[in-house]
Parts: sequence; structure tokens; C-alpha cells
Amino acid sequence: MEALVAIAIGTLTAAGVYLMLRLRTFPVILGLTFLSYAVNVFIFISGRLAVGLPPIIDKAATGYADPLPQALVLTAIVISFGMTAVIVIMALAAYLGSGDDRVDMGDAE
Amino acid sequence: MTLAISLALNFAIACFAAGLLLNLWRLYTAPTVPDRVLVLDTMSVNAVALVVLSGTQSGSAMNFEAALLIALTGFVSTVAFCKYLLRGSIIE
Amino acid sequence: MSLALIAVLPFLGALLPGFAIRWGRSACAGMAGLVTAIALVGVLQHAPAVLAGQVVQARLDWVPALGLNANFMLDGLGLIFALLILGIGLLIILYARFYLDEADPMGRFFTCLLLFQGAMLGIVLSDNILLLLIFWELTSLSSFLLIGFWHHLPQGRQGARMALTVTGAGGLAMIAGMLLLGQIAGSYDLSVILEAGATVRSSPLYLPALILILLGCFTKSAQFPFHFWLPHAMAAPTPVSAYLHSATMVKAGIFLLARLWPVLAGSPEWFAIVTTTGLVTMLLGAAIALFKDDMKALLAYSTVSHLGLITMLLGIGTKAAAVAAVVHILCHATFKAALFLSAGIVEHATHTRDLRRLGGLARLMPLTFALAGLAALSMAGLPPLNGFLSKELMLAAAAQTVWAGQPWLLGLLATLAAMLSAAYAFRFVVHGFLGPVRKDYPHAPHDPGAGLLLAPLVLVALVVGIGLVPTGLFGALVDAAAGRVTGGQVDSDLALWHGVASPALWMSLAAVGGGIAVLGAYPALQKVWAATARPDAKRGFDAGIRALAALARRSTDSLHDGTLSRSVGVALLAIVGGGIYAFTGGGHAPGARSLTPVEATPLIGWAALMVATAGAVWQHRSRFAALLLVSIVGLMVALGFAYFSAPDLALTQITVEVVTLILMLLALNFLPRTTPSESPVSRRVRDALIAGVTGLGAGALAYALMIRDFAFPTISAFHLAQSYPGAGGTNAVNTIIVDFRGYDTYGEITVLGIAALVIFALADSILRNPHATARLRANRAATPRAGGWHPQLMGVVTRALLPMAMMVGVFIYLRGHNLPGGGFVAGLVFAIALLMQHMASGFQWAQGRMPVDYHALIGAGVLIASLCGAAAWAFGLPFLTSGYDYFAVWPLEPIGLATAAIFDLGVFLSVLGAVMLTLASISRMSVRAGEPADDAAFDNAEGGR
Amino acid sequence: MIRRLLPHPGLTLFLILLWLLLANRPSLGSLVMAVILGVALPLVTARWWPERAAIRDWPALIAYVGLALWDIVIANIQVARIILFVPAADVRSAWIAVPLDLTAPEAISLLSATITLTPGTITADMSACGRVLLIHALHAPDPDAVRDEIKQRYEARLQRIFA
Amino acid sequence: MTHWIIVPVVLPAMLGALILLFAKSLAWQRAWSLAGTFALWGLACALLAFATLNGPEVYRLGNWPAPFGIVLMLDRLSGLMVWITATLALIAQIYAVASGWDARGKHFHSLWQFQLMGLCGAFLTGDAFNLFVFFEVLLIASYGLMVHGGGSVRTRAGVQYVAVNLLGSTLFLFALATVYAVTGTLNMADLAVKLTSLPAGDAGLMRAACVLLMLVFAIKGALVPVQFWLPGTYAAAPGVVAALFAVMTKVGAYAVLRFGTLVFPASSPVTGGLVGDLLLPAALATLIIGAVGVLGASTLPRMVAFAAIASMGTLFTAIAGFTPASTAAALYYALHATFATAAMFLIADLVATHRGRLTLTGGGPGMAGILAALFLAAAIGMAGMPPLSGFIGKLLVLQALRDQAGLVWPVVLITSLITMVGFGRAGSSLFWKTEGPGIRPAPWTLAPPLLLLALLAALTAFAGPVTDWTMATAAYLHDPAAYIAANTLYEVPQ
Amino acid sequence: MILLQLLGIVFLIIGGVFGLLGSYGMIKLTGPMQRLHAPSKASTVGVAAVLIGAFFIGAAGGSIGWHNLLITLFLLITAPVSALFLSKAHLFATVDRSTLPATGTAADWATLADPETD
Ligand code: NA
Ligand code: NA
Repeated sequence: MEALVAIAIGTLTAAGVYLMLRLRTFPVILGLTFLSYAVNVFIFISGRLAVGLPPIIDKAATGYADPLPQALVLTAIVISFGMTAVIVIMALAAYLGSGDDRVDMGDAE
Repeated sequence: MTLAISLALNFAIACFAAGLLLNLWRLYTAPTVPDRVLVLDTMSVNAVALVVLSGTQSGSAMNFEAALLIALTGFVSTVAFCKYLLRGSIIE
Repeated sequence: MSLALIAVLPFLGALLPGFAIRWGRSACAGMAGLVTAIALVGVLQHAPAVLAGQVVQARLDWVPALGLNANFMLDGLGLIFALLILGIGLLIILYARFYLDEADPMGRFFTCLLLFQGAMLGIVLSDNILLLLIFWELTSLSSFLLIGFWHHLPQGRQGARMALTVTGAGGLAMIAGMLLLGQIAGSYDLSVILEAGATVRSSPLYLPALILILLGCFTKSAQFPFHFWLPHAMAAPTPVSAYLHSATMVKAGIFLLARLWPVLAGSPEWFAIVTTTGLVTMLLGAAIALFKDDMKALLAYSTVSHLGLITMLLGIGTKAAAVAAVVHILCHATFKAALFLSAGIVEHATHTRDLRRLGGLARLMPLTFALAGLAALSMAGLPPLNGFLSKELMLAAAAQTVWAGQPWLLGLLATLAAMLSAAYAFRFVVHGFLGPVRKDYPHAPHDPGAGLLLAPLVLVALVVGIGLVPTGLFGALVDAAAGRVTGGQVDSDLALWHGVASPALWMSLAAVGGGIAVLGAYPALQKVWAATARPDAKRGFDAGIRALAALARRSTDSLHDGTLSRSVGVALLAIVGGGIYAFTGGGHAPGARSLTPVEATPLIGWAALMVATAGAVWQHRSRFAALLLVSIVGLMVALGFAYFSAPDLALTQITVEVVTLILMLLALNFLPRTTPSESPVSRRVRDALIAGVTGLGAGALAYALMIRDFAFPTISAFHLAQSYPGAGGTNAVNTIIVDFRGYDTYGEITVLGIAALVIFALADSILRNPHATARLRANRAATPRAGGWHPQLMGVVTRALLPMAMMVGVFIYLRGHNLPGGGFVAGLVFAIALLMQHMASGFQWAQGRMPVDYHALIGAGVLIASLCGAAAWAFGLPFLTSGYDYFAVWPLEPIGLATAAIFDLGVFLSVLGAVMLTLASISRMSVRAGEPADDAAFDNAEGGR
Repeated sequence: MIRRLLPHPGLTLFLILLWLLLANRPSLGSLVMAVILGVALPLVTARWWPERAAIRDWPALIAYVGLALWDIVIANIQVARIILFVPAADVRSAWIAVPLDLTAPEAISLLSATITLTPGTITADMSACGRVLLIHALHAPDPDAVRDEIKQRYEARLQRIFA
Repeated sequence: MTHWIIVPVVLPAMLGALILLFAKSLAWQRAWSLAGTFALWGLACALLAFATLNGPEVYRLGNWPAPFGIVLMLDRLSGLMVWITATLALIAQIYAVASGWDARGKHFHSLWQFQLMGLCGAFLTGDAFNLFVFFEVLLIASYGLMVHGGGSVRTRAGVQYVAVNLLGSTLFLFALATVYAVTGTLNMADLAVKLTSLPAGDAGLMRAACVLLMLVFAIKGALVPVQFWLPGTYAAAPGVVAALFAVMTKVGAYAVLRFGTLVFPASSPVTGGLVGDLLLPAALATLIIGAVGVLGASTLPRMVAFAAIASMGTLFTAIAGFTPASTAAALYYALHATFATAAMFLIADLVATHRGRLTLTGGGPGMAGILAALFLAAAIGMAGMPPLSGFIGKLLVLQALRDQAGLVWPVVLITSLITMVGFGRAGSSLFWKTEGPGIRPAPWTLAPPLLLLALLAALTAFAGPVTDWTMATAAYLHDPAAYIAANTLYEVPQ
Repeated sequence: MILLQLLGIVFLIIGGVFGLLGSYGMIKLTGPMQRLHAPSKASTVGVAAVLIGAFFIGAAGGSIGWHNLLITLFLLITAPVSALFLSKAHLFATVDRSTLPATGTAADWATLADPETD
């Protein structure tokens, strides 16, 4: 499974990066969503893969998955939701303010 | 008997997993936009089945809430997608 | 008076004129004069000791770590300069009081002047080269303000900027040079460095240090090729020009050459660079001065020339030459100041400085003529004036110097320069004051009042007095100064007459004679001059700066043009490149962990994830389709978490997913539905390459990590071991979240709360923007919509589903500590339930029945979490220390209650509040877009319409 | 007083049952919690359900649910047959308008849900006035028969259940 | 263990929530917020004094032993950064109130308090993942402050700012996960200890993680090549927010310094001189880009933004030395750069307000003399000219890096010149090439920039004691034994 | 005991078949509305059956999964709403309106009615 998960992380990352390099706000936001999937899975695997070993203390359990990365991913998921929400509304504000949903600014002016 | 149960479980799992594969195919070939929403809805229903079946197979109830929430959110997603298609504004 | 106080006095005093201007112009000038006079008295107090050969010192530690200390010293060299700075400063203040116009802001003028004076005084009093550097840079800054004083004139602004740029650049070179010098000498204190000449000159760093320091000196003292800024500095008011050109600013470079003479001079490099630079400057300045028609320009170039002369003398490196330099510093200051002040008087009287439009002023302004004439003759080097004294010494020194391998060449060239000098001095007098009286003056010019005449009068008195009685006070001063320069006892032999055997006498005669001849041939020479092509330094400089600025603008704007893909793309390349570079620099052993076998069902999930991901990228321009595919990705990730023993993650992922989806759909309603195809194939290929490389990196890293074991036992072993006995919960993930790492969660809910606030504030600003609301309405009008607002079936089902979902939320909250769940997921479930109600009944109907304000929920959540954490203080325990116990209430079975549950309640509330505030803020926009309010829970409801 | 405490007694009972299902382990504690939530949650959500559902005949409702469940099981087999053995081209789909005699939203909704859950038919829409349902039948060579069956088998019963 | 260590985090957090809950009128919001910031400042002074007198002090959140729980670490460095934050926040907040910026949108004061919470939390934490969390707290508050008042240019710049920082956060998580996956720990002191005995086969991965972490911090600190976000963001942000952001870039610098001395020191067998070797050229490039930008910028806020980049370049140059002397220089320069940049942003805001336009071309309305004087002083500060502390800071940096003089000195000095020329050109068009009489700004809006400039003057006047302090701090940082010992690390149970 | 297990096995197999049929029907059926039939009931019923089967198996094994019934309930309650919305989406976007029967009242079908009123 390790190779499959690694390929999934790589694919999610690549998808996120490609979309982040687009010119409109919406695909950029989608790209960020993909990156956050990728990184959440990445943090998760830092505790290595375990099947059928949830970190719920139980006398019958034969072992536990590493709970710490799971807790970290929880934090990361929550935070990335907040961040996504903020960038979405900013994109909205930028679009409604100017009628244009490009991400690039033309800063020089 | 346990063998029969195990076989039945595996059969059911295989059915829903195959269903998931068919969903993927439909997703790829979906003729209309609402069809895609339907695919998503079906996938979440199939996912509920898979989660419960795997839980039954391993004798663990750990993922019961996950199944419950997939059922709940699958419904909400479907409604949201459809409302968007129908009205644009999903909370109007 | 302590030297430190003297040095600081002008700076403190600089505040006064600004206040004193309320009491009138005289009070203002008087205040400036008073400060200067007090400082002058302070310096004079130390004069006897200094003349007796002592070095007065004042030491104050400032930044010992840097070697920068507020150490001051006053010796002969410093004394001469201090007297010039303060003495001439006093005269300038007097003159300026009467020179400046009613409209000129006098307070600002004197403030700047005093700042400048203080900076100059600081340079000559510093006994620490870093301290000196500070004052050095301050002269650049304050002269910038003085030159640009009349900033309504473009010449003023340009001249100021040019002076700042050139002297500033030199100053920065000087910084490097001084740091090197200090490094060689082992101290930044001048008194130490002055003793370390031999060490310095033998150091390998000597040459770079020398060049850097000389760059500083030459720019400041307007030496070729940096001479061009000085004439443009005359855009300043005439008193400023007089001050800058005579006693200060340009003399700072000369001062430093003299100051460091014992350390730096005496090497072939020094001789070659300094002498040659001085010589070229002297000749060039003199030649240009001759052909300038503007009186001030003529004087400005003459300053360039005379500074070259002094530089040359310091470069020669002999004692005699050094003495001559010191003498000329003094003499030049007096006659040049007098000349500038006279030029100012002439301009005041005639409203012109153009020598071609002047003439015959001798009869109209006899007093001015007398003063200007004497000063000019001194500049021409005629006896018995002081200019003659120093010129003789100069010519003598030049005659004795071998330059470019020729014993006679330097003497010849010096004589040539002296001749040109005489010529332009004569021209100043003859073309300005002699000849027939012109009739075209706007007003009849006449001598000014005593206020303007007094200052030049005092200066001319010095010109004459020193010339006539060179020894005495003046001689002692020169000896003291020259002694410090040459590092030994000096007994200068200052006299007008050295006998016919002196070659200088004949050279001098030749110069004066030649000068007269040149003036006679002036019309012819002028034609030749006019016909010769000369580089225009100012135009070149301006063009250079403009080109530089344009280049800067182009590179800056093209690099920082607000293109997101550039900043992202470059960052990614740096990430991947940096990561690979670092990785390959260290050892790597592949992991030895046994791998997890592949199973069929997860494989299908994996395939779904990959297909949906690829599809989302492929279809991203159709935004709705992309969102759908993203939902599938989210579902598969959640299933993956469930499969790989992370039920809590699965729950969180599932719930966050749907909330995100609602958010995106709400937003997409106001955004374009599709993304136009606008990037060329090449760009897409490039982006795909970047994406591929990044993905490859991430995947490879993930793989490398997954297949290896931890290098050390992981800290989560403690969490697992202590989850139940220590934190009172069997769900280790939850105990980490609410207890072991509850502080992370504390930050995390704050993030969510802040996010909601930000969103609310932004939505508010959108709704207050008329353009935005107009766009909202137009967008609503343009969107094709189906009929049927809130289907009845949905409305009815929601009535049952809402409490059901809430019950699930309560369930998930309550058991989170022991089994998958917790406050966060519970909050999301509640939010989803409420959002469902919003979708069923519409924003206004559902929101109108909401019993609580979301802001309050967020605030309460964060407060509860904070207070729960802070409650531990009451028990002397750190923030967020949790306690738990089992409580039994008959007939129920005992339940475990942890204070962490209260913390989790804070999490629940803030999550609920944040999600609802976020989505409500966006939903609110549709109201502004023109949506009417629904007055019933759903369509065709009982009692509804 | 009771009305105010229990705005929707049916819902309360339903929620108590739900909690017991959720808790998955019968115990006195669970029951206490179930009652607390069963009372509290309808109170909280009553603001979004201002009216009271008027169910006249509870036993009939339970019987109706049983009937619907049975129909769901049986009719599923028909759909399986259509999907598996009827060639796609031979599937006779039809739109059917079902005028309603029911007026209570709860009743109409229950009918709509039953129609959808029993295989072969889907409630696709409602008229804007709320008096007619639009049904889509997967394979209905005789649409009128489908309509009549819906009205007789389900709507008639529902009319008895709801006031 | 003193509970006061956590208060810089909890106080603003609770205040932010209380303002949200109870302070409905702007006047009350201002009163609460100013009082809170003032209290924070007082506390910061006390904590700095405490850290100076007592050495590093640990605070174990939840009473869990390190490295299992999260710890806060108060030491000279974190104390200094908290003090800088509180000082700047207090002054800038006065400006926000005086200029009315806080009334131009919703929730300014709550966001401000949360911003302070995030900053203090990031400086005080001794846990790598918790650093991420507080990065996010400070970032999300900064997003809100950055787009405060709205407007399409500001929000579009906001989109970019958020997007780049989200990329940064993602990278941060990748790096942290790698660190954890290799070492099994998140406590910074524990990491420092474990890296000294890391198996050779793990070194490559750890080095990669190190570079990724440093890049995260580089993004915050606007280091080349990840500086692109700064000009647009700072130029578009409200002036007072840009002023507060002067401390945001320092978060990046702080983190580089902390990790570069504690976890990845040059003596580390894993990373060796990796951090310094990569940082120095990047820092010099930053300096160049910043200075060129000052000369080339077409608007005043952009010019100041580039000056901020240049100052970060100087700061990172000093940090890159990773010697006690260079670190001491960096600390001094950080103090200077924060206040100077903030002052410049406030003054630029005043100037832009009075001019009614942002471009640097001449011909604008007259400017009050006091504004010109303030601008001059701030420009002197930014260009590192005497008599303000920038000059001393620059001398300290040059002297500390004399071993690399051939590379560092020319860049530092020439960029100083370019900056000076840039400010000279701008100043002469803004204040000299004007028409009409100047309008005097409201006195209360002048007080904050004056206070900041007074801080620069004080930093100059008391450069001796300050540099003594920074030298002692640098010596402490380069010998992390005290920091590690304060954590009292426990072994993982078997 | 055996009975419970047998019931469980039967339900599992029925559920599996219906689940698969739901997804298969979605591919096989041609009209958009036809495709909707398959999953909205077959899948729902399939899952319900599987859940009930799991409940029986659990009950036989001594760990009764009452909550599986809860999920079943959830699905049964929500499926009609999902189907309604999907139908409406089809009515709005893909269905030929001329094939629809008349409502028999003054009002049109809600989806086709004027979006502004009601
Ligand atoms: Na049906
Ligand atoms: Na469904």
C-alpha cells in the first residue's frame, strides 16, 4: 500500500500545483484544496500506515496506529478549512469589486 | 457457518466495490451534469455500505460514525449540488 | 567647555531658530549666532593649550561592542578647522540675516545651517573614525537640505540630489575604508590609528583601505572626476554657497586627507593617486572657471581648482608641501568666503550674476568693489595678500617634486594653474566691476547696508592682515596644525619675501603676468573654448541616474508585477531544488520496514481518487464539474483515513468536506461559472512540468518516510501510554487534541474564529461597495433559474432531520473522549444540520429564527476554552492542565468527566459559530443581490402563501 | 404546559428511539439521556417547525409504514428485473401527474417519499400550487393504472392518518 | 515556572473574544483594545527583564513533561520579540485610532488582538508544530487586517497574499511531518538533542526537511526568491496594518535564527553549515532586489515595501553569519528595522492621505514641514544613514561579516547608496516639487511616528547597553545547552 | 442464533446484489430520468439490506449493531429528497418539457414556473 499512498500524495500535490499556477482565482483555490489533501495525507503517513489498529485504547488491541500525526492532521484540516474560507471570500470580494476574477494584479501601476 | 458469513460479507463488499468502479465509469461517461451529481450520491451510498461491511468484517464499530456521517453529508451534498444547478444560490 | 558639548551644541541649538522665528527674524538669526558664538568661545578656551602643542580630549563610551565611541579631540589641525567652521559660520549667519528674503523660511534655514555646522564640527573634533563617519554622513544629509533650500527651483532640487548622491556614494566607500583601517590598526580611535602608520602602510589591506578612503575624500572635496557636483550646489542661497565652498563641506575631504596624512601618506600609491588627482583637478577647475560667465559658477570652479591644489600638496608627501596645504586651507577659506558674499551682494543689487551683463560696478558700489577686489587679488596670488603666501609655498613645493619622472613638469603645470587662477580672478574683477557703467540695470545698484557688508569686511581684513603679518597668531596656528599633519615639530617660515633666489618668486611672477595676458586674449580664447566640445557632466550624471532609475523600475516592475504564478512557480522550484540539494548532501539509507499488503477494495478507492483528481485537473475550467470531482476526492481521502485506522480523521474529513462544498457553491454562484482557456500550450506544459516535479518530490519523500522506521522512539508512545491513566480518555487522538496538545487546539479554534470574523468583515465591505452590489444584482438577473424555491418535501423532511442530526452531534461530542468524535466534529455536524435548515427554508426565514448570534458563539467558545485553561491557575497548575474524575448518580452507572470536556465544549461552540458565521456572511450577499424573503418554511406550507 | 414542553411529541418519541439506537447499549443512563435530548432538541428546533403535525391515527401510521416497507422490498425485485432483463430500448418510461386530495405538507411529503422509495416510481416535482405531484415511472405501459394505484393504495390511507 | 509566560497569548485571545462579545460601540472597542495592548506591553517589559535576569524559563502547558506536551519557552530572544511586538502594536494602535483606520471596516480591534496573540504565541512556543499553529493564527488575523476596509485592489492583493501563505503553510506541514517521521518528536529542544545522534542514513531526509522549514520562514521573511508577495501586499494593506506587519517579517527572521542556532546549528553533524551557506546569497539578493525596488518603485507604498524587503535582506545577511557577533548585529538590526519600517509606513500613510494619491511624481499639494521632517527622519532610518540606529546596525553587520567582506560589504554599501538615492528622489518630488501651502495633519496622528522615531533615537543613544545585551543574547543562542536544559526532557516510555 | 446468521447472510447477499444493480442500472439505462431510478432505490435498498444483514450478523455474534438501523433510517428518509432534487435538476436542464403531462391546475410544475414568484 505504501507505494499507492505515495503515488496518491504525489498526484494530489501535482494537481494542486498545476491548478495553483492557473490565472483565475477559482482554479487557484481548487489547487489549494488539492494541496491541502496532499499535505494532510502526508502528515498522516508520517505515523506510517496501519490497518485495523485505531488508536483507541482497548485491552484487546494488538497495537495502535500512531495517534499523534492523526491529531496533527485534525488541526491541519480545521485550519485549512478556515484558510480556504477566507481566500474564497477574498476572491469573491476581488471579483465583485472589479468584475474580473484574475489572480494577477498588474502591480506596477 | 462463519465461513458462509465471511463469504457473504466478501460477496457484499465485492458487489459494492464493483459498484464503485461502475460509478467511476459512469462519472467518466456521464451524459449530463445532473448525472454526475447522481454518481456522487450513489458513490456516497456505496461508501456507506463499504464502511459498514468492513466494520462488520473486522468486528469493529470504530467507523460507524463515519458511515452515519457519510450518509448525512452525502444527502446534504446532493441537495446542495442540485440547488446550485436549479437556483444558483443554494441558501436563498 | 567639554569637546563633546561643543560638538553637540549646534545640534541642540538647531532646535532654537525654529522656535525663535516667532519673535522675529533677528531673534531667529541671533539665536543661531548665539549658539555658534558659544561654541566658538568653547573652542577658543582650548586654543592656548592646543597652540602649546597639547591635544585636548574628551572620551565617552558609546558602543564599545562596535568600537564606536564618542571620543573627541582637539589639536592644531582640528583647531584651524573649528575656527574656520565657527568663525566663518558666525559671519555667514550675520550675512544671511540680511540676505534672505521675507518669504524665505528663515527658521528652517538656520536649523539646517546649524545641523550642517554641527556635522562639520563633529568631523574635525572626532577622535574615533566611526564617529567621524557619522558626522561625515551627516554633512551629506544636511548639505542636501541646504542646497535644496529653494526647492521650488528645479536647480535646487537637482543640485541637492546630485550632491547627496555623489558625496553619499563616497561616504559609503569611506565606511568600508574606515572599517578596514580600524581593522588593520586594531582600533577605531584616531589617536591609536595615528600612531600605527607603519603598520597600516605595510598591511595587505592598505591599498583597498586607501582607495576607499580616498574615494570618500575626493567625492566630498570635489576632486576630478567627482568635481561636477560642486558647481551645481551653488543653487543654494549664496550664504550657503559661501559656507560650503570656503570653510566646510568640500574642506571635509581635505581635512580627512590631512588628518590621516601621518597614517596613509608617504607611500608611492598615495603620491601617485593623490598628487595626480589634485593636479588634474586644479588645472581642469581653473580652465573651466575662466570661461564661466556666472559669477558664482566661476567661483565654484575656482573652488574646485583650489581644492585640487590643496590635494596635490597633501599628495606630494613632504613636510613643506603639507605646511603649504595647511596655509592654503586657511587662506582659501577667507578669500573664497569673501568672494561669494560679494557675489551675493552684487546679485542682490543687480539681479544678475552674469559677468557679461555686469560692468562698471566699481563706481556704483565702491565698497563692495573694494572688498571683492582685494579678495580676488588674493585669489590671484598677489602680494601682500594672504593668497600670495600660500601660492608661493605651493609653487615652491611643486618645483621640488619629481612627477611622472620629470623634475620640472609639476612645477610647470602648477605655474600654469596659477596663471589660469590669476586670469579668472582678474576677470571676476575686470568684467564685473571695471569698465563703463552699464545702463541696463533694473534698479540703480548701490552698496548694501552694514548688515551685508560686515561679514565680507571682516574676511577681507583677515585676507589683508594675514598677508601682512603672517607670523604671530597665524603662524602659531599653522605650526600647530602642520605639526599634527606631518607628525612632527614644524616651524613654518611664513613671509612675503623669500629673496630672488626662490624659484617660486619667478613662477609667481610668470603666473600673474600670464594671467593678465590671458585676460587680454580672453575674447579669442573664449571663441576657441566655445567651439570645443566638452562633456556635460550634469547631463551625463542626470542621464545616468535616470537610466539607472528606469532600469530599476523596469526590472522591479517586471519582476514584481503581481503575477501569482511567478511567485508560486519560483517558490516551488526553490522548494524542490533546495530540497534535492540538501538531501543529496547527506547520507541516506533506504527503509527496512515491512510493507502493508495491497487489498482490492482500497485499491478501487485509490483508483477513484486518482481518476477524480485527474478529472478535476482535466475539467477544471468547468468549475461545477471540478467541484463535484473534488468532492469525490474528499470522500476517498476520508475512506482512506477510515481504512488506515484513523476514524477521527475520517469523521472530520467527511464533515469538513461538505461544509467546504457549501462554501464553494455559495461563492461560485457569484463567480463566473467557467474558467476561460487563456494560457498557451507552452505555459501549460511548463506548469505541468513544475507540477510533475513537485508531485514527484512529494511522493518520493512520502515513500522514503513510509518505508522506514523512526530513528528514535516516538513521543506518541507516551500519549498512548498516558491517554487513559493520565488524561482520562481511551481515544488517544482526542486526548492529544484536548489535553496533551490542547494548546494547539486552542490556537486552532482561534484560527477558525478569526477566519469567520475576517469573512464577516469582508462580506460587510462587499455589501457596502455599490459596484459589488450592482454586480450581485446583475449576476442574479443573468443566471437562469428554475422555479420552485424551497420544495415542500425537503422542508418537511428537514423538520425531522434537524433534531436527528443535532442528536448525532451531541452523541459525537459526548463520546469523543473515549471513542471517535469530539467537539470539533460535533460542531460541524450541528452546523451541517443548521445549514440544511437554511437550504430548506432559505436564509432569511431560517436565519430570522436563529436564537443566538454567531459572533457570540465564537466569542463564548474562545472564552470558555481560555477560562477552562486558565482555571488550572487556581490550583497552581499551568494553563490547560486538565483533571478528571468519575461521578456516580444513582441509579446511573458512573460516568467519567474530564475538564477537557469543557474545553471541548469551547471547541464545539467556536467551530459552530465560525462555520455558521462564515456561511451566513456569504449567504447574506444573495439577499443583497435582490432575493426576496420567504415568509414560510417552504413552498406550499400551511399558513404560508 | 405540556404542549409547550413537547411541541412535537411524535418527534420526541422518535428521538428517544434514535438515541437508544445510537447508544447501541440499553442502559438506564442511555434512557435518561434519551429523554433529556428527546425533550430538549424539539424545543430547540421548534422555532423552525412552528406548526403542529396533526396525526389523527397513530396505529394507522405504523401500519402504513409497514406496508410501505413491504412494498419497497417486493417492488425492488421488479426493478431488478427491468434493469437486468428488459432491453434498454424496451423500457417504457412515463410521466404521470397525480392530483392530490391531501393538503397537509407532512402527508404530501410522506406520500412523495413512499412513491420514490417504492421502486419504479419517483416523485419528480410538484405543481407550483402544491396540488399535483409529478411522478416519473421507470416502466409503466399503463400510466393511469400507476396513478390510480398511488391514490388508492397510499393517498387514501394517508388521508385517514392525517387530519 | 511563572504563569505570566502564557499571558501574552491568553490576554489578547480573551480580549479579542470579549470585544467581540461585549464591546459593541467603537469607543468601547478602542478603550478595551488599547488598554489590553498597553497591559501587554507592560507585561512584555517585565518578561524581557525576567528572561534577562533569570535565563530561559519553560512553561509546560497542561502540565505534561517535555517533549510530550507543548512547552512555551521564555528566553532572551522570545522575550525580545514579544517586547518588539507589544511596543510596535501599542504605537501603531494609537495611530489606527487617531487616523480612524479602525473605523473603516468591521472587527478591527478583535483582529488586532488576535494578531498579537498569534505573534506572541509564535515567538514563545518551544514546539515546532505549535509554531505552525500560531503562524496560522497570526496569518489569518493578518489576512483580515490586510483587507480591512475592503476595495478591489486590496482584496485582490489579499488573494495573492493568502494564496502564497497557504502554499507556505502547506510546505510547513510537509516539513514538520518529515521531521516527525524521522525523529518522532516535535519539541524543539528535543529535536536539537536528537539531531546530534541521528543515524547517518536519515541525514539526507533531515537536511531536506531543514531546507523546507527554512523556506517556510523565508516566505514569511520575504527572502529572495520567495519575496514576490510582499510589495503588492504591503502596498495594498492599510498603512497602519503595513506598519504592524513590520514585525510579521521578523517572525520569519526569528524562526530562522531560532532553528539555525538551536536545531540546525553549524556544529550539527546533520546539517553543518547548510543554513548559513544557502541563506547568505539569498539574503544579499534580497538586499539588492529591495534597494533596486526602492529606486524603481512608482508609488510611495511600494517604495516603502521594497525598503522593507531591503531591510530584511540586511537582517538575513546578519543572521546568515551564524556567529555570536553576527547574531548580535542581527538582533540590534531587527530592533531598528522593525521600528524604522513601521515609522516609514505610518508616515507614508500620512503623506498619501494628504496627497490623495500614491504616485511618486511631483506636482502634488504642499506638505506640512513636520511631515517632511518625519519623512526625512524615517528615510534616514531606512537607508541606514546616521544619526539613526540603522547606521550603527549596518556597521555592526559589516563588522561581524568582515570575513566575507569581499562579497557582503559591496552589496550592503552599494544598496545603501541606491536606497538613499531612491529616497532622495522620492522625497524631493513629494515634498519639494509641490504646489500650494501645506496642511498640518492631526496632532495625534503624528505622535505614533514620532514615538517610533524616538525609539530609533533611543536605540542610537543607548546603543552601548543595547549591543551589550544583544551580544550576551547571541552568546546564549549559540550555546543552546541552557535552552535545552530548561526543557528538562524526559525519555520516551518503552 | 443460526437463524440470525442465516438472515444476515440472506440480507447481505440481497443487499450486495441490489447495490451492484443500482450502480449497473445507472450505466445501462438510457434516459436521464431512467438512470435516476436505479441508484435512488436499488442502491438505497441495497445498502439498507446490507446494514440490516450486518445487524443480524452482529446480533448473532453478541455485539448488536443497533446503530446500523439508524443509518438505514437515515438513508430511507433522505433518499426521496435527493431523488426529488435530482429529478428537478433533470426537469430544468435535460428533460424535453413537451413530454410532460399538464398539471391540470392553473399552476405549472414548480420547476418550470417563474423563478421569481414563490
Ligand atoms: Na418509487
Ligand atoms: Na441519498
